[in-house]
Amino acid sequence: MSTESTPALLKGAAGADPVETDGPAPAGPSARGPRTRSTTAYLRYAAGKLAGAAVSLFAVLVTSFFLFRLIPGDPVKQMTGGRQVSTEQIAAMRKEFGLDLPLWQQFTEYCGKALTGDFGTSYQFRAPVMDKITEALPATLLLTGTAFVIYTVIGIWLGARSAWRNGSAGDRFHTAFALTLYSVPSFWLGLLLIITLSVGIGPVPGLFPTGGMESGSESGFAYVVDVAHHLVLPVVTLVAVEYARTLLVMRSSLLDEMGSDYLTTARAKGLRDDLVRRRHAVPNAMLPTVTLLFVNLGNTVAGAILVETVFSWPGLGGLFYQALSVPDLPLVQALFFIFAAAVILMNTLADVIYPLLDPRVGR
Amino acid sequence: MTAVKTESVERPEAGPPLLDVRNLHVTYGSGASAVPAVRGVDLRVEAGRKLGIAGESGCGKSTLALALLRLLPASATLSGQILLDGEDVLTMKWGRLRAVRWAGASIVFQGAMHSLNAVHRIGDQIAEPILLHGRAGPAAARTRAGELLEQVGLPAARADSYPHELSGGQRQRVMIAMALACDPRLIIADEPTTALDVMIQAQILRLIEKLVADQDLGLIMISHDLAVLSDTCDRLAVMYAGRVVEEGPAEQVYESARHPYSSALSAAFPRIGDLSSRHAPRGLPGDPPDPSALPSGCTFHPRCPAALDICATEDQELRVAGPSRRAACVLVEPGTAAAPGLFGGADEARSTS
Amino acid sequence: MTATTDSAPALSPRALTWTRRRQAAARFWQQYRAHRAGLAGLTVLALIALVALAAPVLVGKDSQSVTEAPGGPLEAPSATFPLGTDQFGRSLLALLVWGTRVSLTVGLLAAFLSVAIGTLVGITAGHFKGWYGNVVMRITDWFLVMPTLVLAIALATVLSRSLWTTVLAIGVTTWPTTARLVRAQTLSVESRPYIERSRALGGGHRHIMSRHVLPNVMPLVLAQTTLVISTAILTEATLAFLGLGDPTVVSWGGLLQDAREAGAVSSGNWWYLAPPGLAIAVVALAFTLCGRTIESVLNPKLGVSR
Amino acid sequence: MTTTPPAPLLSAQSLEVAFPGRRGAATARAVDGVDLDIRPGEIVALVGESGCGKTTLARSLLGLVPPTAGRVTFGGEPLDYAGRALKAYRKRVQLVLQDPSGSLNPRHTVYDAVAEGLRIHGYAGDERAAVAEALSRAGLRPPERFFLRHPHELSGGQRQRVVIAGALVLEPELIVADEPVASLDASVRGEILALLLRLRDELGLSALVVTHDLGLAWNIADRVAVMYLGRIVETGDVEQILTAPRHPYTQALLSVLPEADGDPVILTGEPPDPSKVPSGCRFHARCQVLASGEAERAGVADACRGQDLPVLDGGGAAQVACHWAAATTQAPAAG
Repeated sequence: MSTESTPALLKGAAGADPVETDGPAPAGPSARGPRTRSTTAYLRYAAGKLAGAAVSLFAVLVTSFFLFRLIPGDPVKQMTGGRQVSTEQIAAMRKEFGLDLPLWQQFTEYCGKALTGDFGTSYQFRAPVMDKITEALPATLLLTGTAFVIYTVIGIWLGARSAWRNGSAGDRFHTAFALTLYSVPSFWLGLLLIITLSVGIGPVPGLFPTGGMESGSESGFAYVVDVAHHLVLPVVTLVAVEYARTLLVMRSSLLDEMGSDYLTTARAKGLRDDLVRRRHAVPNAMLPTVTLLFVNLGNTVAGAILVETVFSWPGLGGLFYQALSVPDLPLVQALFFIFAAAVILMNTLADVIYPLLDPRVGR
Repeated sequence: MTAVKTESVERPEAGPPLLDVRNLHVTYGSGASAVPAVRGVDLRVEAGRKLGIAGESGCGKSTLALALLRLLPASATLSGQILLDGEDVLTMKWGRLRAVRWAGASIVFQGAMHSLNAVHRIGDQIAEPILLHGRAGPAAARTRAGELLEQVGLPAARADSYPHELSGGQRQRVMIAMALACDPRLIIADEPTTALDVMIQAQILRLIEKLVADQDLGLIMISHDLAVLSDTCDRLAVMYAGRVVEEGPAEQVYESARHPYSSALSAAFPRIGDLSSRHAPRGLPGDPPDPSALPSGCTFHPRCPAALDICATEDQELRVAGPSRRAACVLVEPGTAAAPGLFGGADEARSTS
Repeated sequence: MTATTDSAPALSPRALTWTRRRQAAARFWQQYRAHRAGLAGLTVLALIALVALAAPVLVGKDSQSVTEAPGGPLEAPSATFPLGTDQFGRSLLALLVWGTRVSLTVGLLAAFLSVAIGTLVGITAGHFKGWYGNVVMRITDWFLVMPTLVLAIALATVLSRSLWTTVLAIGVTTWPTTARLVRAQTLSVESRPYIERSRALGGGHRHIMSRHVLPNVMPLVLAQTTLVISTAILTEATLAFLGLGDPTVVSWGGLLQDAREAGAVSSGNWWYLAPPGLAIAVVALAFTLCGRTIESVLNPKLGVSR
Repeated sequence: MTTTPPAPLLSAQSLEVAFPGRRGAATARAVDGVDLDIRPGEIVALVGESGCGKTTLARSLLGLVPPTAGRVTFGGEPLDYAGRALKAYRKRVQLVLQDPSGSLNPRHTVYDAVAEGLRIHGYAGDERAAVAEALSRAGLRPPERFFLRHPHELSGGQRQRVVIAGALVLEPELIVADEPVASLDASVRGEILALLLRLRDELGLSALVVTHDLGLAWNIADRVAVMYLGRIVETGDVEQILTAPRHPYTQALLSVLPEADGDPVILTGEPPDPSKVPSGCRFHARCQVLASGEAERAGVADACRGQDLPVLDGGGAAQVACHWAAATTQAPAAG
């Protein structure tokens, strides 16, 4: 979805190419101060980015509060699930969840508590929202983290190979294959995998569990193996639908570099072809890709909602799906905030780290 | 296509010349869409001599530069001979070719901004070929990189800079330092001063001249600027549509060209103070030909102010046009006086349109 | 260099414009045809569009009805029902054909909405670089960090269940990508000398945006549209799968949800599950292929990026 | 050519353009006090190295960059930066840029490119005839053959002719050409320059040609102004300035030309930085006359280092902004 992830930084660098013959001179070597000055410039830049992230986080907090108030229906009625309850009981519940207060007061309270990490009490589970989230977080991190590492490695490796052999049969195959998987709905792929590999078709027995994260009876090393066993299908699903993006970006940024003069210089120096690629082309092409990686990581957390739902994975995504159907406002709000915060955090991290990787920018 | 043999012209030294290019052809693509970029070029450079190659866009001069070390893309086919120290570059094995690159001959590319890798420090980029060709260990290579930087007039401390932290002139100096890294005997400078200011250009040219003289290197300098080449080089070859159309001592080619094209090109660079060029810019009608659609006969004939009927049909080969001079024009008879006054005064032939 | 454009000497400016457009279109098609993947995508799309248009004729209006279902529940594929039946006994093939309409409609409308907003925002933000551009890009960035799917789910939850909600939810959440792309392209166009020439000729904001920027971002926008369509189709299926689609219409995502609820997974009824997902993938892939081809034809330098 | 100077057509008076520095860097004074007149039918060459402010000066004369101080007058009227007046001004003054491939929209045909000005200014007459006329004036004949071509189907020289035709179609009084031939092949340059000269002769068009190339100034200009670090340091008739330069900077520029006689004076150091204009004479840090001690002998070395020079007036007379030149020659130099 957000394949266009190159930060403004990059564009600035490209735009600042001193093509103009005249006008305000590009900061020449004489203008470049000692390292201390460039360090302060970088710190100022990073501080700016962090401040921007803080503003974004606050905006998300506001959105998370108001957006879900628009859901039609009374949450308390939903909670009681149609049972007969007295008006007193309803009033008591309203008071319990702070729904008796005017909206703006609910809002300030929400914001104040959110700052301390308190997102209220879940309607559904009658437990602190944060407890539910910390319970589910490890599962999500395990799933997305594993998938992220695998699709990043595959994507970059295949992307670089494809670009270097641009137009070859291998390139065409990998691009076509990646595009096809990219077009497949992740939940459908998950369901198919469950049918073929967990349920089993005809004589083929199920190889993997249909869902969940553990069988519940193991401990020690066996537990690790059990979790890994449960992990295989969800990870395969996530990797299959996600690696295409990394591959395509890596491929196109390496293609951009391939006509570059500095590669001719490297060849003229007598470098072997694979050294030209490894030492010169790939490091340059990696720069835009690195940014994408961070953005991917942020997005995968939210993107795992479907996979977690399909595989009954006890993570944040599954929790979100459950909470939505109630709707369990405090939980939905908090999860929405966390999903968005993950993206913001990763984007900011990419912005802050980028200048450290690319000597042309920021320092 | 048989080109005139180079043997007869001059040969003061006994050994083979540093570089001897014989009947070099370069064609991009193949079949119906083949584009001839270089069409039979003979060149030779002796150690310590400087050869200038002049020409305009599309004349094949940059292709020629890259062809000398077989750096052209795979779509290019080469034929002929490129004898570097007597060894043919075109028939070398890959390993041998890589060993010859930079150590036998190195290149100073045009537009140094893009020819340097933006994410590596310049010291590392200079040291890279030294390490690669096994000339020194890592520490010694770094020291050598610093020395080379000082040799081209930059402080050794600059080795820690990145290319974007340098000005255009400084980057070109880095390119030169890099070209010297493996003590090659031949340096190919492809438009080394294009896009630089006149003052910086003068600095860089001075530097190149000094280094070439000090180390007795051979130099091939490629440029569109005939005036600069005539000032810097010993001999000059003027290229047009993939061929050398005139060749000879630099000063003579610039001052009294025998080929109408060189003559026009030289007139396009006005001498300040020369009243005949005051308020009278000189040029040629038309444009340099597209290599994929070359005119018949002499490729220059559509733009030639002195063209005869025969020029449209008959290809002209290089012929002797004076002592150690050659030109490819039907009007050139061996021994005739120089320049048939084609561009003497204001004339009306130039205003086309 | 030698073009065959020597025109008859007496054409009016308007006629000249049309001649030029015809030539451009012909040239475009000429180059498009050379890309096999793009051609395949286009063929698939044409077929599917035909199916969607002819759905009433092909399978009949009543095939969606639960009460007048022709078969028994969850039948396996047979001659009568080539893809079997659902839990109500309706022909899955017929439902699949009907679903085409929803997927295409939602995909096209949502993509159109998204790209229209994105292009407008992108061009103006790139052209007016002052406070307007800054504010607009801040808003865009803020939308961009919202996890698209989560926001779309939230919107679909908040609003009443209908096709229009789905269109709106997708359109509103996917435009920032287009806006960023278009803005970047606008900035690059605006830095070209011909913009300065146009300004020096006296061209105002409107002139520059409509005569120079827009024609130069159109190829990108066109390619982006087809890519957004495929995203939109996927997102529509996702929302329907999560039960957030319009419950009154049959869509591919909805079929998958039905299949899951009917226990198709645990009973291994792959014929219920496979076809709708395959249909989604094929359509999404076809649009992606067309988009990439358009991109590489109209902007060869951009190459097949993405 | 400058016997009784007629009123200038375009005139800059004490013009200054400054760009605020990025990220706390010092302000760049790109144009730092310039007087410059261009009279009807005159071709003036503005010469200098990159970063000297010549392009910024040209842009601000066209109203593309607003001046920080000073003013621009056209036909005696101060330039009005309000929308409509500026638009009317831009009909009378045209810009020709260095890179003809970049200054044509790749998606517009030649016809569209040339007609653009007419459309912007709501031309009421026969658009087609006007476009054809401009194209043939610019040397593209027969014009109909070029109407439907796109820029990529033309050669560099032809593109520049299209740009010039696009300027001519509005029948301007002045053309500002920024490095008009710098990106063209040497053999093609002459034809384009000859075209500019012919337009002056036939239409009485004035031109300001911004260039780094002194040979170009010799080829076509009547008057030359040499710019260094935001100021004009020497100006006057081309023959006089280029054959007998008095400013050390002009002397150095001429001496490094390949065909120049005598030893080249190669200035050391990097091109000047407009965000750090030195005090005194702005050239003193690189001045070969000061460095060789000649200025000391003439007794002006202290002035060179500490005393700013007045702005040269924009008229036609030969002037030089140099303490040493003023002290060593009898000619009535400015200051």
